[in-house]
Amino acid sequence: MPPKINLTKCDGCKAEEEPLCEQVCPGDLMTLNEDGKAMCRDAGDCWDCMCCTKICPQGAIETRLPYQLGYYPAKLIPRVGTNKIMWTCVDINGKVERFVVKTRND
Amino acid sequence: MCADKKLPKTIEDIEVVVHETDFLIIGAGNAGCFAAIEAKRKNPDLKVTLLEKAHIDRSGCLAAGMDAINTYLKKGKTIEDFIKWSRSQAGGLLREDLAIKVAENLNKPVEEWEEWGLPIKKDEDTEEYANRGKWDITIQGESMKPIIAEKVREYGCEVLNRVVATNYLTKDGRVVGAMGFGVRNGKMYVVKAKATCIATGGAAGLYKPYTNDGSGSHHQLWYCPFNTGAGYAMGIRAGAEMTTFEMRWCATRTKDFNGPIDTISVGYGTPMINAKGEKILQKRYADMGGDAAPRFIRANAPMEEWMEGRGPCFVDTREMSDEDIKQMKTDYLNERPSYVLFLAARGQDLKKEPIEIYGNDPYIVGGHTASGYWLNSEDWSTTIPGLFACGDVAGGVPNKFVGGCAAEGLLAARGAVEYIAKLEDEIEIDESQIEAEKERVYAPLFRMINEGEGIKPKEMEERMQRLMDEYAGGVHQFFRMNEEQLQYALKHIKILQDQVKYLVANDLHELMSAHEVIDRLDVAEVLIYHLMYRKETRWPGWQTRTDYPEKNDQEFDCFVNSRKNPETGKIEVYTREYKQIVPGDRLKPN
Amino acid sequence: MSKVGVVLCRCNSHIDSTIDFNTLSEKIAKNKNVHAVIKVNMACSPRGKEAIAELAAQEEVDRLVVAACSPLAKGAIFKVYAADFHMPKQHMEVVNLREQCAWVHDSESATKKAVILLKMGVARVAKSKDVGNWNLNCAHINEIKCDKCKRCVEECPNNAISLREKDGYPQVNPDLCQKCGICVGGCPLGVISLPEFRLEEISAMLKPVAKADSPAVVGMFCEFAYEEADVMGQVGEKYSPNIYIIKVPCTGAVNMIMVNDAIAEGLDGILVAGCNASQCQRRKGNELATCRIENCQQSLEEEFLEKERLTYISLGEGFVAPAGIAQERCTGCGQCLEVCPYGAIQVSPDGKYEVYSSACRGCGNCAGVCRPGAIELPNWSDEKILAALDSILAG
Amino acid sequence: MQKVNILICGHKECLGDKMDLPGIKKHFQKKGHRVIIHSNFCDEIRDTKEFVLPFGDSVNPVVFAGCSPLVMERRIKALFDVPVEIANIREQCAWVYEKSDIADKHCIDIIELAISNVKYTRQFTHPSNILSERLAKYVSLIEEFGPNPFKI
Repeated sequence: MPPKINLTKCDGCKAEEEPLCEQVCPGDLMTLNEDGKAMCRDAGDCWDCMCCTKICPQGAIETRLPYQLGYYPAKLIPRVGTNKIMWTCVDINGKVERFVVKTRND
Repeated sequence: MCADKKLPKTIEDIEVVVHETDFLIIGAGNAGCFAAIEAKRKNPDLKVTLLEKAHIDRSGCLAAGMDAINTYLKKGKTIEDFIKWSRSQAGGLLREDLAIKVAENLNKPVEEWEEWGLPIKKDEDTEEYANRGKWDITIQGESMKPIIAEKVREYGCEVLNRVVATNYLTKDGRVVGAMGFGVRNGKMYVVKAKATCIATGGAAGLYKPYTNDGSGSHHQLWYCPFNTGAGYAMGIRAGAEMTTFEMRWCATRTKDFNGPIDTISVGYGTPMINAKGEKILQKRYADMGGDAAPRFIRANAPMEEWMEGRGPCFVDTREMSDEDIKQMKTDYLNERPSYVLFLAARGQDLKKEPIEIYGNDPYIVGGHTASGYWLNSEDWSTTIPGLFACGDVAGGVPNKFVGGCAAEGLLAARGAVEYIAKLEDEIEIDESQIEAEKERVYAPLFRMINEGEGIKPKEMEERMQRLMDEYAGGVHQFFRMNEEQLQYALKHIKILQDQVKYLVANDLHELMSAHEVIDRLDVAEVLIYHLMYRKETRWPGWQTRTDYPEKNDQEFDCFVNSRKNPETGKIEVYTREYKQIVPGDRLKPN
Repeated sequence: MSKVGVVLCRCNSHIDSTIDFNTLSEKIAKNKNVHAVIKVNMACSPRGKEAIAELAAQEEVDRLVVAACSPLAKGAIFKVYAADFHMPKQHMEVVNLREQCAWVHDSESATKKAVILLKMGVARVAKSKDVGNWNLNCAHINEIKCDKCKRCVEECPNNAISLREKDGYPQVNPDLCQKCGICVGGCPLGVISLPEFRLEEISAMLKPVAKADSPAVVGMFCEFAYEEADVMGQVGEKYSPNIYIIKVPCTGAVNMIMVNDAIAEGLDGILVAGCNASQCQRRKGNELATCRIENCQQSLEEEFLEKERLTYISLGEGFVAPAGIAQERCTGCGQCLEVCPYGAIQVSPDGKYEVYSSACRGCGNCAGVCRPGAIELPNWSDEKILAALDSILAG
Repeated sequence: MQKVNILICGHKECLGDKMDLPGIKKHFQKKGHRVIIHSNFCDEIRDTKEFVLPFGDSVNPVVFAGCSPLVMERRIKALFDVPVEIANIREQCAWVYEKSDIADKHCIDIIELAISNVKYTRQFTHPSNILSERLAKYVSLIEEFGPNPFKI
């Protein structure tokens, strides 16, 4: 269930209090667990807006849909630049699609 | 989990932070941000404070981004054209006086946004914004919220992130600020302000989303699920006049994973078809304008097909070119990226399989329909002095969407700045209401500490959502309702409101959830009163009364308004007449 | 729109004998930011300076690009020019057409590459900001965009960044800041800049590279690695013209946002070159860089991209003659170990102090503090310096 | 005392006519050094190293009097099989003095200094710089991968 955190990649933003995902989550769902890694309070309350996935500097967060809605193992991975965002989308049959989208004017 | 450490254990533990400001804006979404910026522009000396439940960078409807501005006056389009179109889309009911002013300000915020860095698709030859349907322009709005958040900070506005507003501060029937609590630090916030503007979102989560069934995903909505109607609820509790709640926003959305469909149907002119492959709008609603039929028709059509046994329904993507499909997915990535993930998770090839569509759970959203505060078109003030409203909570102007809500931000700010200029007296507030609010707000925390058990916010939310869904015309009932069902719903809403005292919260996040459900209950109650009052069916789908299936212009060609009398606690419902300014048939776009 | 004046230096035909200046000036003149292009011989000479001054005097011209030798050679002098012309130093960019182009490629590919290198330079100055108004000459944090995540506070090797009491924003202590850019590289939102190193500039430089023949590879070289790239030109070692090298203060200053920009622009490879593990003068700059890169490589693989498209190489294969310790004179006081900025002094199992030669950069700090004078730099012996003094006094 | 081969690059464009190079040449020849004045060293340095053989005798060290070490130090040192010192008579002499007599005097001092230094200077060892191989390897690897799939 979304969001899924890669605990080896996540460094809790080296922050004693709020990692970036916790700061941006519009639903106040992200927080740090006992070992200072990001965790989602209640996956059922996630909107799948992907804000945390996009802002994570470690690329440690994956947005995974509830299985009841979408099959395994589809992936949508953002990569954020200064004024562009790249998306890599892999469907359940392994078909890879790539997108580059402008996010800000130069 | 630093939050727990900050958890107050007793009423004395609670630290009260008092802010004094000139202009308080509750909700730092699109409308709130533009209100803040406009206020600073009108008077740079004003202290402007924004109260935001989440973080201004990613909050409200635009948190995930946006792929289009649905209301932009392009070359050759007049304000009159816009009013006529919007009026007909809303089944002939809107505040023309307000709508005209909104239309006058529609383009400015969009153009400013572009100047500040928002990429907008341009037509190569004309250098105009590239069209997408009559009133839409395509944007690449993934970062539009961060962009405007930066501007708000640049203009020197004070932003209080992670503070949940719970009630207005009042003084002799006038709003003089607001109270709330910090989700991160557990402190109580009291913000005294010369003028206050409510700019929060609409009310999602009153009804059960069908995607909730057996998936446990509560927030599988297309509208921001964290918009819980707090702005409405605070107004209701303070005795503000509300309008047209019965005009619910039930939209056609992609099935199983709520995504917008205008992106496809308007963006790429793909037809809506039923299981038999018939083009629904042309075949059954030609008399209502076919593809240009009013929104509620378009919203309800697929559900009608299901009822008639012609479901499932689709938007037919099979004729789209590969480029268009790629472009469409890009649009989704800008507004609701996870929908692209969903398509991948279904392994769906849009050239072979069309996208399935279905109705979604009803929302109360002033940005789309006319539900919200009853406003004075002079200055966007509500019926309570000192309180202004803009965006989703402001009533009377349907089809505002992003551009319109931003425009309202400008209008409300101008009204407020003038109001502040006229004030001379210093605000004196009596501490008793702060004490009372403190007890009300933190009760669920202390109940957990003292009693150790009670009702979890989610339990109450789920009960309310199923109740509303089954008895107040939710998606499982194909949006239909009758007097008896509504009475049943009202009875149980009142029971739930009485049960609120049993709510418990383990941490500050749960405390927020508790107040979200409390606010939703107050909105739901008023909604039911409105639905009961309009004994007709004016907008099939949005408001379908099986016991009054016809439209009744003699009695109901007017606004239905309500006010919760703060003294008696009774909800008074009455009508306000329709004032037509732009001539012509209100049901015809031209 | 900024108006850039471009100066092409012949360097006594060292450059223009390989690179076709006519094609070059023709191509670059088309650039919308370029106002004028002049050719001079020896831009570093008094006459060269006059010519450049004339160009800078044209009131449209507000930025300069000098295409000449390596910025490590005469770069400093050109920056002084900028000051003389009352131009913020950020508005003057030096493009390395000699050591890293004319001296290492054949005429045709050198000319091609020169065009791209020059476009990169122009793109950079066009984006450059006059930060003279920053009253401090140190890292600068844009508070409008800062999210207070505190990563910079954690990562700064000089503890130069702390949180401000009143509003919790990180603030840089100019007395401690070494302008290594490690905070620039670490900031998840890319809101930290150095006076002469800004994300926006680097991202702008990547666009022209994307237009180059593939494979188009951008190199982000720390100052020492950059010098080694120059050495290849000086000793006449040719190498592939497909690599376009950008000088960064330290590999720790390479922000993964830059890498993402490079990938978004369509570049085929990003090569980050820095020092050996112990050798980073900036302290843990290269360690942080390698961590960030390893992590980014993982993500690349998850995205079905070859992780080697982003690669870190560490250099420092001792192209300077290392210091040596005369064991018979060494008292083992350990002062050298203290002062060596590159961690090149090691204590052998049997307690001997030795120089780890490939880490030594011959700076001479150790020789300076060595009381018994046991440490010698091959080319800077005490005798040599004393003899030099004698000859000066004699003269 | 040790003889030194002094190689003076007298390129007009660099030094102008300020200094009396023949005079300077005589000055050092008197001291028993071997002095050659070259018209434009830059032109030839790009050719093979054979051309420097007449200047060096692979026994005595070489002093190159010309432009700043910043310009070509490593290139020049790589040419000779004997220790080399650079005497910067361009940037630090020709370009800074107006009067010829002062320039001449200072020029001689600079060369004297280089002569004193070169006695202690070690033979330049070709740096073990393997960067070029690694770059070649990397570029060919990327070539194998093919273009970046995000390229539009």
